[in-house]
Amino acid sequence: MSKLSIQLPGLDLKNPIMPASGCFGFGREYAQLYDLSKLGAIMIKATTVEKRLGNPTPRVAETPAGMLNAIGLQNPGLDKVMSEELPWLERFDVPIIANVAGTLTEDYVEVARRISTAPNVKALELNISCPNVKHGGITFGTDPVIARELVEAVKAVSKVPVYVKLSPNVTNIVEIAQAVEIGGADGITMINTLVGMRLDERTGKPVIANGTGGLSGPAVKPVAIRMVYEVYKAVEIPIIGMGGVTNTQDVIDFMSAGASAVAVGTANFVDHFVCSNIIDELPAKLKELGVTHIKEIIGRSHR
Amino acid sequence: MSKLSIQLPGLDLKNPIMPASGCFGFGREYAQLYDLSKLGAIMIKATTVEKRLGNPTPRVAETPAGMLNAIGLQNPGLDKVMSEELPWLERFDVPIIANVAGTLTEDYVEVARRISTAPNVKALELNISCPNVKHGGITFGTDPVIARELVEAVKAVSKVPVYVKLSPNVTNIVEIAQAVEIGGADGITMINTLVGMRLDERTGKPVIANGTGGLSGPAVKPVAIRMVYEVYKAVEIPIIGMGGVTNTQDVIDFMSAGASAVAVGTANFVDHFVCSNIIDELPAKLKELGVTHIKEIIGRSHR
Amino acid sequence: MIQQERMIVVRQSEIAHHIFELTLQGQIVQEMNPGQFVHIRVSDSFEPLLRRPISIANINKEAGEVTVIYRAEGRGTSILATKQVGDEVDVLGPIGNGFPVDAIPEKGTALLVGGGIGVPPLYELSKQLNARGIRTIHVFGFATENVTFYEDQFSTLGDTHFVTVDGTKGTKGFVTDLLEELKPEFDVFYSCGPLPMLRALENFYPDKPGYLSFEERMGCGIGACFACICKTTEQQEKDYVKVCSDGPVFPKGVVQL
Amino acid sequence: MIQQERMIVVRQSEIAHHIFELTLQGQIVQEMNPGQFVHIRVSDSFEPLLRRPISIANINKEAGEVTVIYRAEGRGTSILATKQVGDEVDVLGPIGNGFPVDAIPEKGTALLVGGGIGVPPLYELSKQLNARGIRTIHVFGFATENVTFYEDQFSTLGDTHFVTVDGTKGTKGFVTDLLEELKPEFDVFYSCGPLPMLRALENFYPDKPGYLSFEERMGCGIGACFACICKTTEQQEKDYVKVCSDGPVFPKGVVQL
Ligand SMILES: Cc1cc2nc3c(=O)[nH]c(=O)nc-3n(C[C@H](O)[C@H](O)[C@H](O)COP(=O)(O)OP(=O)(O)OC[C@H]3O[C@@H](n4cnc5c(N)ncnc54)[C@H](O)[C@@H]3O)c2cc1C
Ligand SMILES: Cc1cc2nc3c(=O)[nH]c(=O)nc-3n(C[C@H](O)[C@H](O)[C@H](O)COP(=O)(O)OP(=O)(O)OC[C@H]3O[C@@H](n4cnc5c(N)ncnc54)[C@H](O)[C@@H]3O)c2cc1C
Ligand SMILES: Cc1cc2nc3c(=O)[nH]c(=O)nc-3n(C[C@H](O)[C@H](O)[C@H](O)COP(=O)(O)O)c2cc1C
Ligand SMILES: Cc1cc2nc3c(=O)[nH]c(=O)nc-3n(C[C@H](O)[C@H](O)[C@H](O)COP(=O)(O)O)c2cc1C
Ligand code: FES
Ligand code: FES
Repeated sequence: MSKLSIQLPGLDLKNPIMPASGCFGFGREYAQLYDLSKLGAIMIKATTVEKRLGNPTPRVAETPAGMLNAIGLQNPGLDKVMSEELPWLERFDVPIIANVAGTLTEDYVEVARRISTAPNVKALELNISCPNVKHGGITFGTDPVIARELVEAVKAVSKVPVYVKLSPNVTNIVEIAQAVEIGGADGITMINTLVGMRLDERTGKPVIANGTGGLSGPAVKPVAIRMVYEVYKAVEIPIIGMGGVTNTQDVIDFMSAGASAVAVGTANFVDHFVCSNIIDELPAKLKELGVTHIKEIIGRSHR
Repeated sequence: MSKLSIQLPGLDLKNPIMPASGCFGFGREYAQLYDLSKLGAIMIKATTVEKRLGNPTPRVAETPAGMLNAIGLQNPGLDKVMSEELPWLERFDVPIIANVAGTLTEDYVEVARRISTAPNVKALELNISCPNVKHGGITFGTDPVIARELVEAVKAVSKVPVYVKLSPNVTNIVEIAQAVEIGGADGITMINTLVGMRLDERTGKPVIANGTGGLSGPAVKPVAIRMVYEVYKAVEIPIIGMGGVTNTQDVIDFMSAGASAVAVGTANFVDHFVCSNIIDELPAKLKELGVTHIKEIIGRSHR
Repeated sequence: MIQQERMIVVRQSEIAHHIFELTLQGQIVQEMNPGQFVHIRVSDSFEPLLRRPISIANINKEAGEVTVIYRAEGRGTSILATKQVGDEVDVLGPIGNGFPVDAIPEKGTALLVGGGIGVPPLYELSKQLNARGIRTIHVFGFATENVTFYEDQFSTLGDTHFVTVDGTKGTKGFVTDLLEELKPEFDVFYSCGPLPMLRALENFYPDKPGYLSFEERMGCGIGACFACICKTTEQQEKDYVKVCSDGPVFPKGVVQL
Repeated sequence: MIQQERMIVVRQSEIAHHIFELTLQGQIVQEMNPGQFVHIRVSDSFEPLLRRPISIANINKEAGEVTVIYRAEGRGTSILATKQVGDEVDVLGPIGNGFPVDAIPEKGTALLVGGGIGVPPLYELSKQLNARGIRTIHVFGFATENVTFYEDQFSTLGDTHFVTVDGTKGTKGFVTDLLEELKPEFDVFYSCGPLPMLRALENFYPDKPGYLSFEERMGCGIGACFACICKTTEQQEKDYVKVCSDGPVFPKGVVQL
C-alpha cells in the first residue's frame, strides 16, 4: 500500500484519506464499523476550552445534493478530550489532527498549547470559521490580518504543525491563504461549509433552529475544487482538500486540483464505510490512471 | 389571476415569475414552446456595447444537482439587440428587464442609456459580476465603493428603474446590497452564480475551457435563500430572488425569505415549460397556504 | 452491532392513505430488538442525500425479515415507496436502544400509547411483551380514519382502542382524552409519538414508570455528529442525550419535554 | 415543432458492449427527421440535472416509435440504461436540422461515414436515402469489435464496411485508411463521428459536397443559452453557429474544424 503514502508536516499518512472534523466525532462510533487504523488520519470534532452544548435542534436539514448543519461546536471541552477521547484513540495506529476552535485568540492559544502535547495529536487544524467576539463578531477566517495574527499566536505555542481551515465564505480565498502562510501555517485545510439556509415549506421559517447552517456535501464540490485549485497556485504549503467528497474519483479530483490529502465529511453519514471503501479502491484507480504513486496526481490539473 | 400580480419599480408584473438572464436568450426559442405573454417579465441575455463571441467551448459542465457555465457574455451587441431582439419581443405583452454588462463604467453607461429607451424595456438589471478592467480586474460586484459608483453612473442616464444583480462570491453581501441602495438602485436581483470548477476525470484538467465557471441550479439554492434572507433585513428596496428555483415551492421559499418576485434560470434547461407550469400551479399553492394574495408571502420568514 | 447491508424488498404495500408497509430481508434482522430503528438510504444517488430513520415494526428472525411502516410524504419516503419486490435497499442498523421488554413484572400489564406514525414500533414490542406473558393495552391516536392501520394485528395481542382527532374512528380527541375515560390499570407504559403526546403522557401518569421513544432530525444516525441531541432534565448527570445512539427510547424523566 | 413529451419505453436492450438500443413511443415521432436529435431527461430528480442529447437512429411513424442507440458510460446514460419497458422518459424533441435527404441527385450514390456512437443517425438517413432510390455505401469505424452494431441492418441497405482501431473487426485502422483502399465512387458524403474523423474526411474529399454532424456540450438544447457554439470558417457571414438549433448537421465548410 506504500503507493498511497503521503508525508506532510507532522503527518506520516498511510494513505491520503481522513474523515473531516465534525463528521466522525472522536472516532468511537465509526470504530464499531471498521478498524480506524486503516485511515490516513482522523480529524476530530472541534475542541474548545470549555465544554459546549451547541445550538438548539433541529441542527441539520437536507438540501439538493447537500445538507446544512448548525451543530454549534458541541464538544465535551478540552479537559475531557485530553483525558478521555485522545487516550482512547491511542489504541489505533493513526495520527490525529485536532480541530481547534474558540471565540477569542486566547481560547485558540489555550486549546492549541495543551492539545498539541497529546502523544497522538500530530497536527492541529485551526477552525477559523468562528466569529471573533473581540472584533465585533467578524469571522476570524474572513479577514487576512485577523487570520494571520491568530496563526502567529497559535504557532508560538503549538508543539505540532498547524494547519489552518479556510472558510469559503469570502470574496478572495487566495488572500486569506497567503496571509495564514505568512503567519506561519504549515498547511491549509479547505473548505469549511458555505453558509446557507432552508425554509420550512409550510411556515416559511428556517428549518434549522439557528437560522443559517453550513452547507456541505456533493453540492459544494465545484466550489471547493475551484478554491483548492486557486490556492494551490498561490501558496507553497500543502493543502488537505475537502468539500463534497463521496467516492474515489472525487479524491482524484481534489488531488489533481492540488490537494496533498483529502478529507471526507458528510459522505460518512450516507455511506458509513466510505473512507474505508475509498482506501480499498484507490490502488485500482491509480492503475487505471497509469500512475505508480498517488503523489503524481497532486496538482496535475496545473501541468 | 390578480392574486399573483406584483408591482415593483417600473414593473407591473402579472405574476412574480420570470426567466433569469442568460437562460432564455432573447425569448425566441422559448416562444416556440409557449406564449411568452404569460410570463411576469423576461430578463434577457446580458447585452454589451459591442457584440461578444464569448469563451471557447466546452462552456458548460454538469455538477451534483447543478451546472457550471462560462458562456462569456456572448451576445450580438447593443445595436442588434436594439434593432432586432427588443422589437421582436414587442409582440408579447410582457415587460423586459435588460441585463447590462461591461468591463468599464462607460460600457455600462452606454448600454444603459440607450437600452433604457426601448419601449418594452421596463427596467435594467446591472450585471456587476464582470471584472472591472480599470480596477485591475476586481469584480465590480465585490467592492461596495466600486459597486455604488457604478450604480450612480448608470442611474444618471437610465430612463427606467435600475436593479442591481449581486454576486454571491463575497464575504459580506449585505454590505454590497446597502452600497447599491445608497447608490440609488431601485431594486436588487440575486444571486448570480457561485464560482466553481469541474475537472475531467481522466486528465484532471478543467472541463470548462475557461477553467472556472458559474455554478447554478438546485445545489446553490440554500446559499441564495440565505443571502436573500439577509439582504431583505438590511435594505428597503425590493428583491428579485433566484438561484436553484425548479418548482412552485421554491418560489414560495424565495418570497418567504424576502423576494418580491422570482427568476428561474437553469431549470429552463431541464423542464422547458417550468416557468409556465409554476405560473399555473401558484394559485393552488396559495390556497394550500391559506393566502389570498401572493404578496402576503413576501418576507413571512421574518414575521 | 450496527451493520450496513443491502437488504432485499420482499413485500411492499400501501396499508392506509400514504402509509406503507415494507418488508426487507437480510442478515441484520438477527440483531434487532423492538424500539430500535434502521437508517435507510432510499436512493443510490446523492439526491436525496441523507438516510431516513425508520422504526422497526415487526421482526421475523426465522425468515430473516423485518417490517417497517412509514408515511410516504417527503422526498425520501416517496422514493422508498416506489421500491418493488426484489429491489435492494441500503440499510444501516439496527440502531439505538429500544424498549426494555423486561422492565415490567411477570404477569404485569403494559400500556402502549402510540400516536400516528409512532405506532409501528409498538407492534414488535407488544408481540414480545405478550410472548413474556404480559398483558398489553393499546391506545392509539391518529389524525383521521384513513391513516389508521394494524387494528387487527394489535387486537389479537390485547385490548386495542383508537382515537382520532376528527372522530372518524373510535373516540374523538387525543389519547389523553381516551385514557381519562378508560382509566386503564397497568404497571408500565411505553409510548412513541409526537412530542405533545409524550409530554401529556408524562404529566398524566406522574407515578408510573414509563418509556418514551423520541424523534429528532439526524445526520449520521450512529452518535458521531451531534445532530440529534435532546436536553436532559435537571435530575440527570449528563447535559444531553443523543436520540440515535443513546435512544431513541428513554425512561421517562430523562429528556426535557 | 419542438415538444416535451413523456414517452413510453417499448423496448430496450444492450446490443453491444455498453451500447444500448432504446425504443420510445409517443406523439413527437411524427415530426422527426434523420440527423435530428432528442434531448432526454434521464431522471425526474435533479441528479443528474441536465438533459442528454441523443441522435435519432430509427423512425417508425406508423407505430409512433423512435429508436436511439447510445453508449451507457457516464452518470446520465447509465441511468437511462436502467429504464424498463413501460417506464416513462421525458423527451424534448425533435431538435435541430438533420441530414438533407434530397441534397443528392436521383439515382446518385451517397457515402455514409460514421465513427463509433456517431453511426446511429446514419441508419435512418440510409433508410430514407434508399427509399428515394439512392445507393448507399457505409463505412464505419469503431474502437474494437465488441462495440460494433447494426452490421446486418446496414448491410441490407447497401455495401457496409467496418474498420476497427485494433483490427478485431474489418480492416485495422481508421475510416480514412479504409476509404484510401476502397476508393468509393459517390456524389455526396454524410458523416457523424468524432471531430478528428470529420476533419480528416473534409480534407480527404475536398471536391465533394458533404454534410457533417457535430457534437458539443449542451445546456438548453434549443438555442437559448449559447453553450453549444462552434466557430464558423472565414467564408461564413455569421461568426458562429449553435450545434443544437442551427445544427447538429452542417454542410462541410461551415464549421471551423
Ligand atoms: C428514531 C426515529 C424513528 C422513526 N420511525 C418512523 C417510522 O417508523 N415511520 C415513519 O413514518 N416515520 C418514522 N420516523 C420519522 C421519519 O424519519 C421521517 O418521517 C422521515 O425521515 C421523513 O423523510 P421524508 O423523505 O419523508 O421527508 P423530507 O422532508 O424529504 O425529509 C427531509 C429531512 O428531514 C428529516 N426529517 C423529516 N421529518 C423528520 C422526523 N419526523 N424525524 C426525523 N427526521 C425527519 C429527514 O430524515 C430528512 O433528512 C422516525 C424518526 C426517528 C428519528
Ligand atoms: C447532437 C448530439 C447527438 C448525439 N447523439 C448520440 C447518440 O446517438 N448516441 C450516443 O451514445 N451519444 C450521442 N451523443 C453524445 C451524448 O450526448 C453523450 O455521450 C452523453 O450526453 C453523455 O452523457 P453521460 O450521462 O453518459 O455522461 P456524463 O459524463 O454524466 O455527462 C456529463 C455532461 O456532459 C455532457 N456530455 C458528455 N459527453 C458529451 C458529448 N460527447 N456530447 C455532448 N455532451 C456531452 C452530458 O450531456 C452531460 O451534460 C450526442 C451528442 C450530441 C451533441
Ligand atoms: C455535521 C457537521 C459538523 C461539522 N463540524 C465541524 C467542526 O466541528 N469543525 C470544523 O472545522 N468543521 C466542521 N464541519 C465541516 C467539515 O469538516 C467539512 O469541512 C465540510 O463539511 C465540507 O466537507 P463535506 O462536504 O465532505 O462534508 C462539520 C460538517 C458537518 C456536516
Ligand atoms: C447558461 C447561463 C448563462 C447565464 N448568463 C447570464 C448573463 O448573461 N447575465 C447574468 O446576469 N446572469 C447570467 N446567468 C446567471 C443566471 O441569470 C442566474 O443568476 C443563476 O443561474 C442562478 O439561477 P439558477 O440557479 O436558477 O440558474 C447565467 C446562468 C446560466 C446557467
Ligand atoms: S444523528 Fe449523528 S449523533 Fe445522532
Ligand atoms: S445548448 Fe443552449 S444554445 Fe445550444
